[in-house]
Amino acid sequence: MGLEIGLGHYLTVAAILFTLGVFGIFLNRKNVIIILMSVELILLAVNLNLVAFSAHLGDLQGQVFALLILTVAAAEAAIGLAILVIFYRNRGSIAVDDINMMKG
Amino acid sequence: MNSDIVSFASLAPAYPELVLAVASLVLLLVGAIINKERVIGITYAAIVLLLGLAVYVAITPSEGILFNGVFIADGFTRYMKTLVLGASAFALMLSLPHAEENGTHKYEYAVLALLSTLGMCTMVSANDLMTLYLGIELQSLAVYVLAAIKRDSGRATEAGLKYFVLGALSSGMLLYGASLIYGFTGNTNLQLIVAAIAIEGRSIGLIFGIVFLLAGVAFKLSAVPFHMWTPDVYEGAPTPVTAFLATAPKVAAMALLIRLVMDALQPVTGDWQQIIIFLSIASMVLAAFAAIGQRSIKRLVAYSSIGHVGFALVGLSSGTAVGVEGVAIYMAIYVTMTVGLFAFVLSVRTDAGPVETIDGLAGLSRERPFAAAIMAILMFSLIGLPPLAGFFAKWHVFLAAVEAQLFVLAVIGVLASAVSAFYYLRVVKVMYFDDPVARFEKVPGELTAIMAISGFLLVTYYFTVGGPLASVAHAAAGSLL
Amino acid sequence: MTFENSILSIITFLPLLGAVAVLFVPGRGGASDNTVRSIALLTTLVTFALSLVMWAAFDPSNAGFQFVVDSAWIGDNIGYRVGVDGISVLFVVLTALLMPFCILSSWDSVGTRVREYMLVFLVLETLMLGVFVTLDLAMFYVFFEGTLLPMFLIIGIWGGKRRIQASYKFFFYTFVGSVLMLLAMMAMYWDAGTTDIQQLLTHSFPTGMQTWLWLAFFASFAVKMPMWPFHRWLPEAHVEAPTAGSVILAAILLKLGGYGFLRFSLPMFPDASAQLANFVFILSVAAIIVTSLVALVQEDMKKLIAYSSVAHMGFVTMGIFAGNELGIQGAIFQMLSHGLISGALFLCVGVVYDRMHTREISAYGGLVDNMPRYAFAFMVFTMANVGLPGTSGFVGEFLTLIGVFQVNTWVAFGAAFGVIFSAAYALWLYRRIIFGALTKDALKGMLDLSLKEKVVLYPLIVMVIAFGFYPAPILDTTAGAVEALVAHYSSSVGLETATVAAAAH
Amino acid sequence: MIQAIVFLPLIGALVAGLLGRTIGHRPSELITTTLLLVAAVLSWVVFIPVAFGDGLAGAVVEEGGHGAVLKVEIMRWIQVGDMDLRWILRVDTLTAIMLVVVTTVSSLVHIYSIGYMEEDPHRSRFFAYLSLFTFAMLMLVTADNFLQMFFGWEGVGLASYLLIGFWYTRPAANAAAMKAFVVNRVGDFGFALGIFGAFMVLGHIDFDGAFHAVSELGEELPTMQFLAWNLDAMTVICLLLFMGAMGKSAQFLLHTWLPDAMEGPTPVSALIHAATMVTAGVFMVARLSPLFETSPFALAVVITIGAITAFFAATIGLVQNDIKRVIAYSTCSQLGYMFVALGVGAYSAGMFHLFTHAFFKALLFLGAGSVIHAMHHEQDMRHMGGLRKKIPITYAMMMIGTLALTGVGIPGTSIGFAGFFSKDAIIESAYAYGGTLGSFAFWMLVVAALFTSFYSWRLVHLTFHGSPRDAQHGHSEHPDPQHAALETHHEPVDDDNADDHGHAHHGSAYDNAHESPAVMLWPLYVLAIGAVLSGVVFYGMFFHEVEHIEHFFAGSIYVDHELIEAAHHVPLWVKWSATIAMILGFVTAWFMYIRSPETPRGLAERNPGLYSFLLNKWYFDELYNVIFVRPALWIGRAFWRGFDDWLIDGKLTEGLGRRVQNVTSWVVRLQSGYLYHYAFAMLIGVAAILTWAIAAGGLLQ
Amino acid sequence: MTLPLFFFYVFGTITVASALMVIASRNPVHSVLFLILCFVNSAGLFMLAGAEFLALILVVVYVGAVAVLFLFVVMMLDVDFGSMRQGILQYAPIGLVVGIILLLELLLVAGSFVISPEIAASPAVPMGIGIDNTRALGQILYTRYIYVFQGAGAVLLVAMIGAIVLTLRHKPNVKRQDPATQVARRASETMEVVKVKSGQGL
Repeated sequence: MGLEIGLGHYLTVAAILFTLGVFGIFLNRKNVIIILMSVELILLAVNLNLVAFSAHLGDLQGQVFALLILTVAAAEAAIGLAILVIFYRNRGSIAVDDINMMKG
Repeated sequence: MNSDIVSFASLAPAYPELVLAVASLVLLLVGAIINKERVIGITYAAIVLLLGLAVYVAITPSEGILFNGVFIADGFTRYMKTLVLGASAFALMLSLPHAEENGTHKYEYAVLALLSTLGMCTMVSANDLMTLYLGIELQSLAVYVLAAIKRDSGRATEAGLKYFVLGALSSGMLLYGASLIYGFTGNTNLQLIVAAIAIEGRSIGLIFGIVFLLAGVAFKLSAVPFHMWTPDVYEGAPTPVTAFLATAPKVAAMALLIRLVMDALQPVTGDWQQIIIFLSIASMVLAAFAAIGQRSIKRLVAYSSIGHVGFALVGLSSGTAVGVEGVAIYMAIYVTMTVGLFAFVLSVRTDAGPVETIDGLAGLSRERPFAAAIMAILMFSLIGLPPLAGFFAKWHVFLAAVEAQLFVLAVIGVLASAVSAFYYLRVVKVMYFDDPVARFEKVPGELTAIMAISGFLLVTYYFTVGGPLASVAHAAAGSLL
Repeated sequence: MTFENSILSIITFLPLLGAVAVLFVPGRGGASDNTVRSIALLTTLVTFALSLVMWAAFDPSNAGFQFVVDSAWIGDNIGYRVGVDGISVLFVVLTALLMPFCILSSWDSVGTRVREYMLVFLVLETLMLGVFVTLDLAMFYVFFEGTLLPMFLIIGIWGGKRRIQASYKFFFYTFVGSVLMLLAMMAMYWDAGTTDIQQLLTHSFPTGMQTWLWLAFFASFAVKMPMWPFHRWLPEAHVEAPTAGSVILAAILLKLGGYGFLRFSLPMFPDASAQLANFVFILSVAAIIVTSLVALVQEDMKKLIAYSSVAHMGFVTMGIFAGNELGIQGAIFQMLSHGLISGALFLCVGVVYDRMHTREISAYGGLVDNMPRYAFAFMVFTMANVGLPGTSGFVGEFLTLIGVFQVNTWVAFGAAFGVIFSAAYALWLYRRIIFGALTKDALKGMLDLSLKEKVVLYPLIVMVIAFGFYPAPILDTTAGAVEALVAHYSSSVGLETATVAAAAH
Repeated sequence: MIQAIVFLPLIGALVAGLLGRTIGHRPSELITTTLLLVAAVLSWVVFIPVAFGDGLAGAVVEEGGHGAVLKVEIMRWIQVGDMDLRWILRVDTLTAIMLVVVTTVSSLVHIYSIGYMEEDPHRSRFFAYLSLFTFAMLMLVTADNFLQMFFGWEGVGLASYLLIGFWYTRPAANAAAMKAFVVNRVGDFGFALGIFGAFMVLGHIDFDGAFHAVSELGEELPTMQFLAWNLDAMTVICLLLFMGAMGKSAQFLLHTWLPDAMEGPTPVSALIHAATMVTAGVFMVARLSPLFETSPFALAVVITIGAITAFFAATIGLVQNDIKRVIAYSTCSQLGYMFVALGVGAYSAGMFHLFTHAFFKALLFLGAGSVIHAMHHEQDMRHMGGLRKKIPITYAMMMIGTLALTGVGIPGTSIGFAGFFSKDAIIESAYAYGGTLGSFAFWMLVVAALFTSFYSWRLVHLTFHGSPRDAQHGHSEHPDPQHAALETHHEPVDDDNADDHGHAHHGSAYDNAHESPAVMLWPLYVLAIGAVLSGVVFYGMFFHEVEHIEHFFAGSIYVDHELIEAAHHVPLWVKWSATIAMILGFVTAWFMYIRSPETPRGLAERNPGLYSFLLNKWYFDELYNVIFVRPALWIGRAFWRGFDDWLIDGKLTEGLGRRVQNVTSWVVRLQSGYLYHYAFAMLIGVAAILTWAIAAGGLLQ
Repeated sequence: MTLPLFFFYVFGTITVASALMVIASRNPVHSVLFLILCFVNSAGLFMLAGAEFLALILVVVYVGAVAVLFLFVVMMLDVDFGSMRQGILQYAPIGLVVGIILLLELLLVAGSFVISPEIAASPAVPMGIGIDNTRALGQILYTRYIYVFQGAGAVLLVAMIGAIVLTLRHKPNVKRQDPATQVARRASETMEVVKVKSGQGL
């Protein structure tokens, strides 16, 4: 392990975050909101990746991309929460196990 | 950094997008202002606009790379955009009858559809990982909303939620892949990526990036194993919305995928080819089997569309221009069939409301012979039986696969299509061989018209559109490579 | 638009035009139904007349394709190409000939959904004609496979009790077979760069590839023929189909397989055909012997005839793969003649079915008392089915047997058992239905042939006998093309003309 | 003229068959009969110059041909590649003989039938069939190629089928008709293969071409691969062809159909199953004598089969009770004689017997028909007896027939009935052939002659002599062992008697017995003349001197000079052997049925096994039922239920369907509806692809 | 260990740990709070990488808006979290296995980074030397990436419309503006002159 902050460091943190985000989605039975937060974690991981690459390459594209992602993620969160709200209004629950009207 | 936009005219290749953006804003405003009773006019305006744009795109040869390389317009995008715009227009038409019941009577519906279409056009024209992502998100977010637009329906909201959650996960994967590709090639522009890969060669990061990226796109295409949302969302969402998301977004995603793999990932064809083959086989086989167990028409359609994506991917698997041509033709025919299919689904109603199960169609051929006949044609076409258009679609993609010597893929494909015949035939069987159990309502005129157009095109494909379409698709594929 | 380049297209698509006309007949119910029937009949009759004109204009001395139209259409791989040669021309005539009979035979017996019925039949006619006239590989598949669709509906909608199983079985057997052929066709296009059959006929495929292509085509044609043991769909489809459906199925659709073998397998994959001929022989002989025995124990008239069709198709495949002129000419003749005979037999079954609504053999007996004319007609067709000399059934059987004898005596020996068994099951059927004392009350009121039935059956009697005594019109028409085919096949396989296989002294 | 002979019967058949109901029965009868009479006259016009003049009018000796032949081409038939088949009427001496036999007997039978079938409601159909048969038979004998012969061959089979099953309401008649057709088809199976072989080896399918090819074969005979063996080609071909002859001529192993064919009306039996059709096999072998002569082995088989048939059929004839069956077995036996003659190379002798046999056997059958007619369709001889007084003319005719059949005559002189000349010629030829086979054939034929004499006289005695034994005359109380045996074995004859003219309705059949009308008797007279004179008149042409024979046949058959010479110089005991056997038979029959009528019963009781063995026709029907019919049905059922239904349908097709359903339900369960499952599926998908990319993509190097 | 590295480890460890708590904690409110913690620390990581603008945006937009939105919704839905079923982790083992495989594979990538000097030498959009991060971004965002920028606007528009169309409810007894009716108002409908006789009410 070198004394400088390497790209690998960032990528590792991002990979762990990404994996945790994915875990959060499919290991969660309780609450859809947690899933939405997991998505945010995934996006954060991606942003970390992009920023790290951007810094490493000395290229701004990655940061622009990350900026875009931040914007979109905000929009996504808004819509996700909106859907969640109307789902709750209809069903009175946001337990993941209850989102099971359609299957087969 | 200077902009390459020197005059308004130099924006010509992006006119459709600009018009869509402006129009959606205008319609939003108009919708907010005008009387409640007249908001349906917004939808009509949107349809006219989309059709007009489709025609405009089809006949105007303005091509080029704009906005410092993030946007591309060429023959391929023209073909795909025409398809996307047309499909959106027809899908919107399907929202007109029984709008109140489906929750599609709000003017926001049309505006969101327009914005979604804008996203699709962006996807088609994407020449940069950023525009690619932007397009996908714009399209998806609008459709998430549309899926849940019947907000007091438990099923619609569940569909919206499922679609949203899984869609978000898939965008996450796509982005992760995009970030890896960016990192390992140093670029987000597709052309520059090609150049970089040509220098760099394959690397694990790049391949992983491709895998994640393709997984994200595969989700939009609903290719197995990223298809799980499809049946539930198709079933839960209001039918016109299902029609919308089963047609135009698929075309856009396919266009995006083609652009991505044929253009940006050209140097690592061997790698993505295997992924596509996997997706293709998995989709064809799983859909064929799963659909047999379905009782609901819409779920059946969902699996059917999964299967058809698999078939379309057979063409792409070849990684050749012939394959792209095949996919282009396939998508056109697929859209025609799907629009017809949803027109049918919307048109079959009894006193108790829309018929949702296959068994509910029993004896339809006696009371609504026209609708039943169109449906039978659609089913046979979806099987891929000649002389209907569905056959020619399969012909083109399998031809490409055989030419690429992907014999195993081709054999699995045709066998899957044989299995899939099983469930399509069941619909015909129920309509024609079984005795009626209920009285069916009269079919609204616009649906009859759409069914008639769809049926006519499918039946007379070989004589009417087949030749021209093939040459257009040929040109489109040619312009890509 | 000259006669030369338009006649085939007109013949092929005229029924489609009729179908469109049928579609737009106004009104519902009795009067419009009659209009529909008349339109259908008229269309098929005109088509038949045109096909005769075409036959008359056909030059048998020319071994190549005639009335050829060749234009590119979809992309560069599917074209509109039509033409007939000696092998296909008569199938066109046969198809056109049988359609009016089918329409007539269902005039009264089909009372529900008449419009759809006639529509489907007319579409089917176009598709069948298309198979025989097309000279484009892809279009061949289009027509070949397209026939599935109307037939599926015919069995499923107008069929008997177990029609759904039957239609499904029919569909899946044939569909699975043909999709493999589709892939083979694509591979052929890939190798040869064209879907033009005329060019493909001169293209020589690599030997290793030939075997695969051959097998894929075989999968389709063997099911279609059907060859044993791929025949299982046929008895059920026949049993459940309405009379006209059975007629078309037996008379034309089964022939598509044989035609396919002649058009593709033999000339395009000669090496594979030569290698796999023994395989075909084994299946053919098995078909002839086994299905004949199975026919012997049937209790359902149509099933018996269906099994007999399988056995007769065994002669066809055997003759084709004998690869000599006798065998192939015989096979073609056998197909044409079987088209007449089996069609006629199903029409005969239809006659009594319309009166009694049962196909159980045991429900009949002693019909000759009340129905002497019917008994006579049935006798002629039974004897033709048995292959009695002097009927068209004999010529084909004889030629295929003598052709195959020169290639493989085992096969001829085995197949000749068919001569015995066919007599057994056919006469056993005839005896149980027509002969015996008329004791069943239900049968006592049965009327002899009506005028329509006479119009349908009598011409067939005349043809069956006439071609038995004077098969020259058919054999002369096919001679040139078959000669060329055999020459091509022999030179490809490297055989000397296989007339004398007698070993050296 | 030839065309007229052949096609007039066809015209008659078409008129009577298609228009019969329109024009009525009587006109149908008259038209067909008249047309046949014309044909018969024309046949004699053709024949007389051949027999007594200077040969066939208009015949030419073609280059490379085989003697004087008259050919008339009708039209083309099948022309494919090297095969050129045409419809050609070919007339040479052999044909001329057959023409005469066929048309004469046929026309007489037509006439006879006018009387015999008087009460039948389907008379015009009957006459149509008869004429159709005649046409087919004429096509057979005038065939110029194998296939045309095969056409006639099958044509007569068809007509025979139709005529046997003429009384279609009787199950036994239908069964017999079918049996006749199918068994004949077994023979045709061989015939057809023989034709194929001949065409392949000789390269020609017309007779002249084939004969020419045979004559050019030389010493080295070709071999051919037949089934697993490489065999002498000519032997294979001849044996296969002979199989056809065996079927048609009801030879041993393929004979079972002939006795059953007696279910048909009696005139049919006379025409088809005595005079003409059954002799087609003999004709065929004679016609193909150049082929058969190349294969000694095939000829040996012909002799063996012929001799066995002659003996075997005669043994069965000894105990039969149905008057027609006795004659049928007699026919079978006589055909055996003919084949022996052909086999030993005395083709002319075989044809001679065919010629004479046609007359006297037709006579016997028609006579028997007259008896049956008189007895109101009673056929069981045990119910007859003493009819001599009731029907004296019939009795006389039957006597003539019997004398001719048994071969009464004085050896060494030209005195004798027709059968005497022809039968003796055969027996002598067999002896002259020599060797083990010759001796075997000779002794079999002599014993058969004894049996022939016995059963013929038994027939006469039971029918005409003694006292009446019908129902009113002791039917009920006679505990006849023969009858007992009969009941246990279900003779079909018995069932049929119940069918139509059961004697119970008529009171005593004997009392009501009456002589037949003139229209039935006149044919008998004509045939009787033939039965008496045909031997003595034609002996010279058929057998007497080799040069004479050669001249007469003009190359249409192979003539073995040495054999015929040798046959004329056999020892005296040989010449007398047949006569002695005949006398022995007569005496035994007289003793057993006139002198001491209890003896047969005693014999039967002492040898029950032998008796049932003979009465049941050596159990051939039962045997065939067990080894052919039942296995065929069993296999059919096994393949239907077992292969088609169970394996293909149940296990494969529908089994596959069930597999698909299983897979489907499994796949559908995957779609659980839970978000986390869906997400997990996506994750697994990505992980799997990644892993695969690492593993297969070689990314870790 | 240099100071930046030290901070990297601090921020990185807290980021990962709080991310774990986001998905592991039982109370969604806690989850949201951990998410905020996670974001803040990530901002630190961004800062370490030189992406100052993004780091600030992350804090402002995410912590300030998105996370608070989450918190808001969690509170608003008023779910009785106590009665909520515990996640039955029956698939946890296999999920864990698959997840760990995925993680290992991703880490594989992290360790394998190489880039050829040609590409490294010529970045497509080089970071301006001497200008700060925010300015550099600003220079390209409205020129080079105008399309993307406008597109992002469209996305936000969609989010706005979507959120409104889905959640906005017209409660009957709440006064709200309706532009259409307001514009369509006429004087004649709005005012009525009534003569009130004295002593009587309306």
